[in-house]
Amino acid sequence: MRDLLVVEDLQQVFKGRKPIYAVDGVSFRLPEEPTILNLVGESGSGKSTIARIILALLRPTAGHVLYKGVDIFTRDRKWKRQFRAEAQAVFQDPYSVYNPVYKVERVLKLVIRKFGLASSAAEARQRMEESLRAVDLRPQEVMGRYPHQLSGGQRQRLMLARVYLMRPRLIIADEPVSMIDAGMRASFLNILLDFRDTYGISTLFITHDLSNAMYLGGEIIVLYQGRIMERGETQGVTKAPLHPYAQLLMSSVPVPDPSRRWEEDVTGLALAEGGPSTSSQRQRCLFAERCPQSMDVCWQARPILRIPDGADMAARHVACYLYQEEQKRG
Amino acid sequence: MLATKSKRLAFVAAMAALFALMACASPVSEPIVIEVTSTPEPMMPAEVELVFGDLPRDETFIVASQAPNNDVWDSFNHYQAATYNNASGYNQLTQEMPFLEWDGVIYPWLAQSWEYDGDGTELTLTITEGVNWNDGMPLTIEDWLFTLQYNADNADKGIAWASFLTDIEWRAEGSNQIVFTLPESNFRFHQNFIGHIAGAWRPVAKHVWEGQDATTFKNPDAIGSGPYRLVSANSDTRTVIWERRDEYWDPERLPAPKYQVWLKRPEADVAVFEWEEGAYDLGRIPFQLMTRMMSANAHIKPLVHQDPCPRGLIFNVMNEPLDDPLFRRALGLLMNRQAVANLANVPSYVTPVLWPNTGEIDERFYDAAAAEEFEVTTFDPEKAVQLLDEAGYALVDGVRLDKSGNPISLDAFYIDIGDPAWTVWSWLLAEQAEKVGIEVNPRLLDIPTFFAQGPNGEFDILFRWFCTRPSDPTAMYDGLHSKYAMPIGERSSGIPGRYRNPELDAIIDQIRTGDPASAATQELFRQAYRIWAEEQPYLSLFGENEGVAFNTQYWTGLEVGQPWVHWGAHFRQMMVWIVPAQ
Amino acid sequence: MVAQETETMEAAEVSGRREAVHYIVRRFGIYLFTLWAAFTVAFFVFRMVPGDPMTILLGQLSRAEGQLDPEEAEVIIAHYREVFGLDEPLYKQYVFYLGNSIFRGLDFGPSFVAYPTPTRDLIVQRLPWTVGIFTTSVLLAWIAGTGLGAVMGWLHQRRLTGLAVAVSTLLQITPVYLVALGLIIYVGFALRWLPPGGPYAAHLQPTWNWEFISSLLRHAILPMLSVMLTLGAGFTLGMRALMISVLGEDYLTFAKAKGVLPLTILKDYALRNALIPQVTGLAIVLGATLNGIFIVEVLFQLPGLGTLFVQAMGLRDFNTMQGIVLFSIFAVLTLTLIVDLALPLLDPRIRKTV
Amino acid sequence: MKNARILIGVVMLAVILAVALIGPSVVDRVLFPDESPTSRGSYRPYQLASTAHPIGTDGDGRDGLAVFVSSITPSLAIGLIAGLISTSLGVALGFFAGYAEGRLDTLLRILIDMVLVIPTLPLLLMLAVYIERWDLYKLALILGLFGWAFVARVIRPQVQSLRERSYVDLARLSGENTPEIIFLELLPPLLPYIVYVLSLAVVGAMLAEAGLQIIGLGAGGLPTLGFMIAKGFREGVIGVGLLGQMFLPAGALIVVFLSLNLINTGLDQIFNPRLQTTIEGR
Repeated sequence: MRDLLVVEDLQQVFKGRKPIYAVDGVSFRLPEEPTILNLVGESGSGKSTIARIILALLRPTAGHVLYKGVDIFTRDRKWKRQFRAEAQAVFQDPYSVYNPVYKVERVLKLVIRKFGLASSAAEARQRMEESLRAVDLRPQEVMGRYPHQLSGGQRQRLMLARVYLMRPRLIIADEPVSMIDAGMRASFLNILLDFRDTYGISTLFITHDLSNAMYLGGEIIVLYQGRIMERGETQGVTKAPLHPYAQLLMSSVPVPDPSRRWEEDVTGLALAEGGPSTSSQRQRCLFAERCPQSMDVCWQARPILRIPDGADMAARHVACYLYQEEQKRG
Repeated sequence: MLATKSKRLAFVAAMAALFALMACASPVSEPIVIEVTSTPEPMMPAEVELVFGDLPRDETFIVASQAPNNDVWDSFNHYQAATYNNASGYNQLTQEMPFLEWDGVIYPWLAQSWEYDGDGTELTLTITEGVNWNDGMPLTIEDWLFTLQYNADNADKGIAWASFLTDIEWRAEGSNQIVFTLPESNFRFHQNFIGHIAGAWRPVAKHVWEGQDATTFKNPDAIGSGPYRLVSANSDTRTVIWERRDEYWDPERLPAPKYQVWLKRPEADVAVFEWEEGAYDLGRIPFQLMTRMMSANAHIKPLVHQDPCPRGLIFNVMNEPLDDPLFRRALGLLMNRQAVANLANVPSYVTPVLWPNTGEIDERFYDAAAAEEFEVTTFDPEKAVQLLDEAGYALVDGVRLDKSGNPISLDAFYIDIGDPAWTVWSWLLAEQAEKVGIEVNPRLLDIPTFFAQGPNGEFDILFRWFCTRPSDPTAMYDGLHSKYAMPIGERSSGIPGRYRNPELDAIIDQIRTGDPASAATQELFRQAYRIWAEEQPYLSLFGENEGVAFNTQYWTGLEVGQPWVHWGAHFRQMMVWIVPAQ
Repeated sequence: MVAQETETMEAAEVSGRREAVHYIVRRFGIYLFTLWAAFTVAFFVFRMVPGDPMTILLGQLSRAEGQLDPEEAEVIIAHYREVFGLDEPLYKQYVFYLGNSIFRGLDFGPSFVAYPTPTRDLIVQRLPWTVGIFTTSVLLAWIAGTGLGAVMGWLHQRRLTGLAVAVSTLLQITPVYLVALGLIIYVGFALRWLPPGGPYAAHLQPTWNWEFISSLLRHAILPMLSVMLTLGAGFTLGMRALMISVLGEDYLTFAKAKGVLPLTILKDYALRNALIPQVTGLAIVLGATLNGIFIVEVLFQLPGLGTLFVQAMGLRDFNTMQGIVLFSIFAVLTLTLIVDLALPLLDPRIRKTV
Repeated sequence: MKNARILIGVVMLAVILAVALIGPSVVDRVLFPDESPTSRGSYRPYQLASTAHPIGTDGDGRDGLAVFVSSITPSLAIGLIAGLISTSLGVALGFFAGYAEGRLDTLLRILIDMVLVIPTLPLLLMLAVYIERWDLYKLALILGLFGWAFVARVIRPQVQSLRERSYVDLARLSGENTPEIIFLELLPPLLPYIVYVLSLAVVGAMLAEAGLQIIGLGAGGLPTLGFMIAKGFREGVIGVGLLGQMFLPAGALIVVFLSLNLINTGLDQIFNPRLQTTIEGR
């Protein structure tokens, strides 16, 4: 079966006085059928960088991103145009996503024009109104307004309207609900679920807020300092996290309620700038210094992401020596 | 928070310290102040240090001079071309050779006379005896011989009065004569070092200059022969104070002022008020301001004299159509000289020659018939049109074309020294030229650019002053010699119009060594004048009057009509006439 | 947005000292590079000007001395071309000049405006005048402007403040040379309260007595006033605007609501936050101020670098011109460097952004 | 309040423009119907003010008032052309630097800082000499070439902060290419600011031109207000008593600067109150 999106050994190093490993060897795939994949991690874990790479806004230092089997950084313009039409984004800040000099519906008009979504002005208008209604916005309340005249929730839903209009195959939603009111969140997330079920749109949902991921379900990937710590069914991972880091994360989430906000940095230990800055220093478990169960081996080699030993959790992967019997014994 | 606060304090303190440091380092600069300390043996008792403010006004003569940019206030070295000594008084208050002025009269000074032998190969110079330096030491023939040798030794160092000694031998005869032996007959040898309008060759004191580098020695005490000695020089205020020395060797010509103060006043506007208060006794100031000063202070009167250097235009004959004498004459006819002369600060006059004269043209060198025939001073646009038409410069659609069919366009360069006549000529010419279909672009250049582009021939028309020796217009023709017609872009040391004329070359070669007093040489001059008038490689425009202001409140004695120009080195001669007002 | 800021703060915390060293080294490297580049640009640019000192010299000689013998003229020119190194190819002149400047204690060669005084001596002699006026007037203007601006910002609703703002605006937009001309004409000529030009009375010698000092001060008032008026007006308006914007910030409203005394607010909150941009502003105006001071020097006939530069320009005295340009670049660059390095001390937030 | 500023500024500017545009022909036709008052040598130089010559005649024998009114247009033209040149250059470079990343940006920033720090006066003086055959456009070009660094320096951070906004990413996702992003997304929000910078550049150029003239090394003979002031100062018109020939041009310059400043601050307050502090700090 062909995968929709394949991310292979992605690496992104920002060069500087001190190199920053934003993304360090991340691989995952999204299947052909509509799914939701949650990307969770604290700030600095590289999740936004992954989003930008997948959207072809940023070229990775190493690794590949294949969309329907084709490298997204191809030179084929026609293909790229098609890719733009099929992979879309919803960004975190619903204000800065609008150019302040234009009226808000420009974001809709632009894609209609660029991707030829309507053959006449009337059709364009009709499609715009339709998409607005699809995300519970009343066209007359939104059209002709400037961004600062709308509420945060309205602006973010307008983004969804844009996505609706385009009917992409894939949405990369980068912290889409972190800056809108708690009350609006659930309805926003519902729209995403609805997109999946009704239109077959897959979502790569990026958040630092586990409660959102729990609400959405699907699969989850836990990132730490640019590396995947644990991966599996959201249900299973959140209920019984294996990796000490995942456990730390889960312990700080009281109840899976999207209307409550997960306090940021409960761990109080978020590390910025991707931790150690040379590749030799990074040949170990990066969580080791914070890990209550760390062993000598954690400091010596990098644990690989694999199915935990002695567990019958087939879909679960974890990068931790605790679940690698031979290491534990040795 | 505490840490940040202390850092902030540290920063503020550091900035404050920095500024304080800079402020402390800079209250007053250390100006170049020369206090003459070496007291020579036979001098008067040690003086109290004098400053300008303590000088009795009625015993002090104050000169407000103007100086070019290289005004040097701590170096009194007249060898150095780069050192301009006119503003400090050094050139005026120390002395030179016998003096031959434009009226032909010889004024003996440090030397008495010169004499050529019959064939012009030997010159005997008689020097004045009993002269002393302004530090009291005697000036003897030893100093003269030292000076000659010193000049010759430094000939390659670009010092003044050096190159004329090439291939020349000299010896002393007794205690007051020097005999020069010349390699070939030359009746003009003396003019190289005696006959300048200003800046003639002068001796230097052996006891001061011996062993000194002629290019860098500053002669800090301003030792020379003259009736004054240096008291102080201040580079900040550009003020030099001199004191009269009563043991001067020529008591008959001892000037009256006990002190002289020379200072530079760059901005005329500022000076006006000081003039009105009687701060200065003599100085150059624009005539328009002088009028105002005179109405405010009745003691101030203008001394007007002719500037010895008439003004004229040079045509670059390398550029078409300026290579055509007819075209050049047509331009001359378009030039309203009288209008320009009228605009000058002090009413000036139109002159048909380009050498110094005393108002009356020196007929010995001048061909009146040629001037008449070729209309060298006439303003006649109609005649100009006629000449242009005849010469084949067609007028098409109001534009006159040169012989290759291109519209004629000429750049006319000038500099602005604050005298309207120097700038307005080009505009008046442009106006007239436009009427006959020729484009003339007046272009104001700054002085350095002017001096660079002129000699390099990068111009069409150039405004310039013309200076030559008194009673001898050789230089006016010499500069037209073909040997100075360098390609454009190379510096020409003659008149930079690139003029070539074998006929004139032959005449010039004869004039150069001939005695200007002889009838044969004068005939050659008249021939040269005729060629010039017909060809007009340069145009004579006007001779200018110059005004200096003289404050008669404390000193009088200077009059209009005295033979000297009232500024620069001529002041040396005028000084003796100055008498106290009461 | 929130996340980003947290990142930044954390980063600054972690990499602290090493970052600072890196920053200083890097900033110093840029400083040296800029200095060199400016030096090179200045060198070649000045050599491209038409006219060279020698022809000017000849022009002067032929005016002052009447006709100059052409052969003698050639010798004179050849000599000075050698003295000033003008007969060498340009690149050799450059290498020589660069070498001399660095390794022989800023030996810029002989000057032509005051031959044979070396350019370095000449600059050193003129420097105190420029530096004196520059530092004093900039500093006074900055202090007065900042203070006045703070008060005007604090009391920005008063009617009198409106008038003061109008006057400051007028002064700020008036070019320094017009202010200088106005002062020369009105105070110097019409009222005759103060001398309209010159460093001190011409009859004085620099000695530390009262007569000299008072004369010096009297002569310094107008030039410094013209710089201070324009510059100070700029600082005043800048500080006022900063104050108003700082006063509008939420935390100040909060502080007021908490009942903190107005003066404490002024001192502890508003002033402190407005001062940093004001210091940056100081760094930015340095270069422009130097230009202004050069003009003021010329107008007031002060024997500083500006006057010297105009003199040197009039003679195409390359050595002196370059020396002055280099010095002023050096001064402005160094002051900017100092301000840049010092700013992070004032405000750690800047450390990351610079 | 804001509108009052703009109003006063516009009125002042309009008066100056009217004098500049209509003045010469009025002076020519009304005061001197039979003569050409700006032709050199027309009258006796340095005549004091009279009914025939309201502010006297200048040193070249021209009518002072006629010279004054005909000097305004060249001054304004120089300011405007130079301002446009430096603003467009500066905006282009500021955009380039702001949009470029990594080394190129660092290099451009160093370049901008360097140019900004070199005292322009000496270089301007030098160029004033270097240029052959001065005309208004050349002078404007030179002044324009010197003003870009300031513009680039203030534009660059603005561009940088704008391009960090998500809407630039969104525009790219919506299929816009780089030119479209620059011209449709980044430029429009900055336009009011660019206009503001432009007027600063205009004033800067006029100021520099007059300054050059006043220390005596300006463009030879170009009839600008600065030249009139400089010539008057050199020739001592105050001493002669021709005050009008000094105060009129100086006053005109100040009025132009003041009116532009008023319009500027007025516009600025309307469009972008936050930006004001960054500019005024200069």
